[in-house]
Amino acid sequence: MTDVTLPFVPPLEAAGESYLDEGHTILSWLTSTDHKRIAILYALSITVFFFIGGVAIGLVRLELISPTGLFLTSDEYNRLFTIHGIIMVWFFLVPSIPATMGNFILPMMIGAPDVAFPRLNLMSWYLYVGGAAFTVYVLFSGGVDTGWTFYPPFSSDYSHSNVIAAAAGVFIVGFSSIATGVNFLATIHMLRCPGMTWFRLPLFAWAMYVVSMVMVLATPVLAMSLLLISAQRYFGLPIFDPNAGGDPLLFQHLFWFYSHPAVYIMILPAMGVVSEVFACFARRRVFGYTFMVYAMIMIGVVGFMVWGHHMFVAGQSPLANLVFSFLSFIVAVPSAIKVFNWTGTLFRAHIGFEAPMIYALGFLGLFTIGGLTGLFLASVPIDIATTDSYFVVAHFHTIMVGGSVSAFMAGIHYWWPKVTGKLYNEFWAQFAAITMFLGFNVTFLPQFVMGWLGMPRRYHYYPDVFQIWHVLSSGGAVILAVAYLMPLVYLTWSLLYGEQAGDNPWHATGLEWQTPSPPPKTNFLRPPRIDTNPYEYHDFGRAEETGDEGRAEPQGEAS
Amino acid sequence: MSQSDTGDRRRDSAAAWRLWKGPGLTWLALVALFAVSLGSAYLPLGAGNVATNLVIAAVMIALLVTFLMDLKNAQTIIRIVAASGLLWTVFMFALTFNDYLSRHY
Amino acid sequence: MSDLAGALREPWPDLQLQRAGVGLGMWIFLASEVLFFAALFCGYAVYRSFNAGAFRIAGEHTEIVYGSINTVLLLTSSLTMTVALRAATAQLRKLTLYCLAATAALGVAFLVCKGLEYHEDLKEHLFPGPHFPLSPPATQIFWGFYWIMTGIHAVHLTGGIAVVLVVFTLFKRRVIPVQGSIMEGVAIYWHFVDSVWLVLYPLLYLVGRS
Amino acid sequence: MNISQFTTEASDYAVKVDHLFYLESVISGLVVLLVSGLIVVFFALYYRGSPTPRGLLPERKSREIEIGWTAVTLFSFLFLFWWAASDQLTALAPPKHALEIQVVAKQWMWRFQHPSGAREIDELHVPAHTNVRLAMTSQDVIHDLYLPALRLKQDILPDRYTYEWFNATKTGIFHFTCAEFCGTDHSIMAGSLVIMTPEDYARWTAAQPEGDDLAHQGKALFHSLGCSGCHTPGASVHAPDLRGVYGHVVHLSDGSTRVADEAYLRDCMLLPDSTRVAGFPPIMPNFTRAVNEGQIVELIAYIKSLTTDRQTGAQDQSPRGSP
Repeated sequence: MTDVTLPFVPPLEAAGESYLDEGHTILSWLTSTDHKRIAILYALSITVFFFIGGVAIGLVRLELISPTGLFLTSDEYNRLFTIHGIIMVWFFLVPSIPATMGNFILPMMIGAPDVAFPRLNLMSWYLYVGGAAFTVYVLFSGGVDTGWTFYPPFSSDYSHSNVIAAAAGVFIVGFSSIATGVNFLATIHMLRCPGMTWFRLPLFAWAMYVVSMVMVLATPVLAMSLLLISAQRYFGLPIFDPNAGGDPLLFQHLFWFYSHPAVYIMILPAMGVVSEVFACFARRRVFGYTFMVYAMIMIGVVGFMVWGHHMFVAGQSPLANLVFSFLSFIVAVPSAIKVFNWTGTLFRAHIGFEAPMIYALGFLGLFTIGGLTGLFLASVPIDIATTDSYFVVAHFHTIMVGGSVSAFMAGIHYWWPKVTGKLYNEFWAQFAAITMFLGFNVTFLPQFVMGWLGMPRRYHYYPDVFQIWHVLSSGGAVILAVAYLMPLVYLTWSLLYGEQAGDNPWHATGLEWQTPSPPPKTNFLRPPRIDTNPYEYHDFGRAEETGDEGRAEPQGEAS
Repeated sequence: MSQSDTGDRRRDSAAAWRLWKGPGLTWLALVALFAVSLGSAYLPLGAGNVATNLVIAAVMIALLVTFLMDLKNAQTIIRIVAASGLLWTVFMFALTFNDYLSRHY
Repeated sequence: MSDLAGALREPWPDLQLQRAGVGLGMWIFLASEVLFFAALFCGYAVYRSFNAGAFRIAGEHTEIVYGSINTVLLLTSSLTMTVALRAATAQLRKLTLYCLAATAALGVAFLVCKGLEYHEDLKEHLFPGPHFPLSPPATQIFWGFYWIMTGIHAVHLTGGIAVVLVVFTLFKRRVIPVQGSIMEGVAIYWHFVDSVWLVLYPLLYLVGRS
Repeated sequence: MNISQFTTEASDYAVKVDHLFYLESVISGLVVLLVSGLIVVFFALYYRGSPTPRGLLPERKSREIEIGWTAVTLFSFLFLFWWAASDQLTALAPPKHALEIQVVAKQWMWRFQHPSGAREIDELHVPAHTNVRLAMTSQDVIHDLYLPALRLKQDILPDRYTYEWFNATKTGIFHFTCAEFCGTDHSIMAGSLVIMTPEDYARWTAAQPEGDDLAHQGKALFHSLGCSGCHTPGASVHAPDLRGVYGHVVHLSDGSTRVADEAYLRDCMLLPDSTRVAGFPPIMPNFTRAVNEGQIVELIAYIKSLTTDRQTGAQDQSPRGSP
């Protein structure tokens, strides 16, 4: 086969144009196969859904101020928390970091001009929009009341709501994740620039690699379980119908085969982002880089074998409980290692307190709490006492909201200058970061307490002894809501009036910083190559201190 | 145009047989195995029927994947991908049956 | 030469790498598909191990003639697909086109057979519901799996026929050269759909025949 | 309502669960302190521009640290697993002699049937210092009987029995509620668990409205539904003798064997084809539409009584059948 080198690196005179200037019409955005533009499309759409999901839960928290409810019927309440779960899990958290920062940064980080299959990438966004359309339809056609877990026989035979449309939305958006996963795996395998060996990949790229693997192998099982539910509901095929000898627990097995790894789909990218941010603002190589890589791979693989800890009280066998409990303790080890390693990264560092770092520290604290409470739930007796209570609610929100959303914000702030070429207001960013951390704790620490005391989840009316905790939690939710709205304001302001950022405002290593901000369509002006390890900050940092920045050797030599 | 077509045809007939030979043999083997599988289903083997049929299916898929999908010449990474699909299926079966087979209701 | 360059897409630096990349991407997608069907097989296995008798009763009622004909059709289509791919690599344009056409035709024949079979099944009311003719109730689970498994397989096969036809047209109109990378992905996918059928066949048609 | 209705440790098992909870809380607290302490110290020492000297850590040393904390974490997690698992395993062994209460859950209420025949709705009276076993089933969707004071929770599935057992040590009125989302009124599908001294329980049972016990009600059903037409020793129809079936192994027509427990007897009524005893013709009708969950419970109680009565009497015949 003849080698034909595509001139994907344009002549220098044409290269000054950033990806933002490649066309200003809406159509030029909607048909663009540029990974950076698709990332922006994703970012806008998930933001919309984040706020829809947020409004839903805002109403729920308002309702929960009174033990007998304020303004909702029980059916409305059930629909609100269900739509909150569906939207936040599948339309915000799962695509959050991979589809936005992964899409934008990953190809640049490994020195590629684009992802492996740009048209597939665009298609994945359209699939997301298709799934989203179904969900919006569900929202306006009376909602769905099964909880985001769709357990039969309630979902298949008893619910009087729009289960099939909701399942179809999730089914379709699942294929968008699979497309993204296939794309990233092929990109990382085939398109690393010269010199970018596997163990020179930044940890964010590793996180994207592992998370893509999880998406590709787990999501189809969710698709199938939802298909079976819909087939039972629509055609009456009695797959999970106990009257015909079917077993509702089989659905739970299949559902959690996806939905437990899905938790890792949400948290692994966060780990990647935080590793980048810690290294940059501590100006130090991430402590134990190789251990961090193996820890992520292990989380990705063993994460598939622990799903049964969601079913300790569901009626599965005691032996299965024991096995899943053991594996759940094992999967906690690599997560603990990562927490220690991030802390270790601060040792002998040059720590700064910029906004991305505050968000990352918030992640570290909340992830630690979330991970430790995970140990409680891996212990069968405690799980029996606390499962389906607010303890579980608080636990997974601490990981998925406290952890993932903090890391998402850290990443947004860290790469904002790269994506937009503008600087944001540092004071407001720091203020929002601290508010978010405090608001989160005020919201969810009371939920841990009331969960342990015995407050079950998905309860519209509740015993009045828990009211104090619910009121505290709702108060925290107000703080949290303000903290989530603040970035919307100051980031928009930055977009309009922000200072020019320059190519590398953080003096970060990593290929994505060795190109103009905002980057040109082809990402690099000259073909990048790598001959150092990632995060060579120590020397870089020292050089900067002596005011001799020009001497420093950042990773890569593209300009 | 017509000249190149005749050239095409001559080359076709020469090379065609070589192309057909390998896949053709695999196809024969597959059809033979299919016949064995179908025939064995009518023998009263008890639980052996399922086992035989599934083993034959596994062999057929192995043949198909190795020779027709050309896994024998594929890069290591592609073999790893193919194997991981199977491995994850094993995870699913092993842990699901770990529950079902140890239940005593 | 320019023909080849036309087959190259961004962001790939050269055709060889692009071809390897498309192959890898397709294999990764198939790993995903394997898990999609694995969920179905896992459910089938669980129910069959607890309702062996009912599955035997239910399995006797599938149309083994149609099922067997379809197996041979699909095996043959895999043969023509492989030859098409090899012919494409060897730049034998005619043979490639013939084989692609044969593959699509065999696929369509499969779907026609499937349609006739569905017709027979429905005539016997073998669709789970209140008037289902078989008992015990777990036979309905078998037939539930029958409809879902064959239905999803048929959808996959329809997709396969569509892409084969697209490739056929592209080659025919010389929009892309026959040795372009797209062929590899299509072939792998086709064989995968065939492999799935090879599992479905014993699970649905060979049950309860002895 | 008082919070002690939830938090009281009303059994020895609950005390054990709490101990494990406190242990893990202390360990977690220490880890949080360690991590946040280190972060604070590092911030103080290594804030950008601070004069503290910073050398590079030798590769070998950092690998030792890494292996060290991996090992420590692994072993402490294994220790926790061992502790939790041993608690779980001791709680598993079901008691030999227990007061068995039948629980039927439906959208959105609880029905309890005591062996004495007493029934109650959304209220459960149990004696303290007695092994109590709840045999639970659902009429519609999945529910979950959550007994906070006993730290117990178990999903209740349609067409299947799940069990929960306890030996309460404290008397009083406690809360119980549904913990698995089951639809509109999920949140008010609750009631009170009344734990009484065994003497009070006996008095309470005696004071319940006059009614036959479960087995007697079952016997009446057994005749009114026509079961007795076939399943009596002298019947002309060839059907298994039910005396002595309960708890014994039966050989089925498909070659498998099953223990004739509640689940099996229930399947016999609802899925007669798959539970037919070897050597009998397939003439047992399907009772799915003829009986409800409560009646099934009564019939099973009657069939069980046939075994217990017989064991006290003649034991000459080996068990050989199913309904």
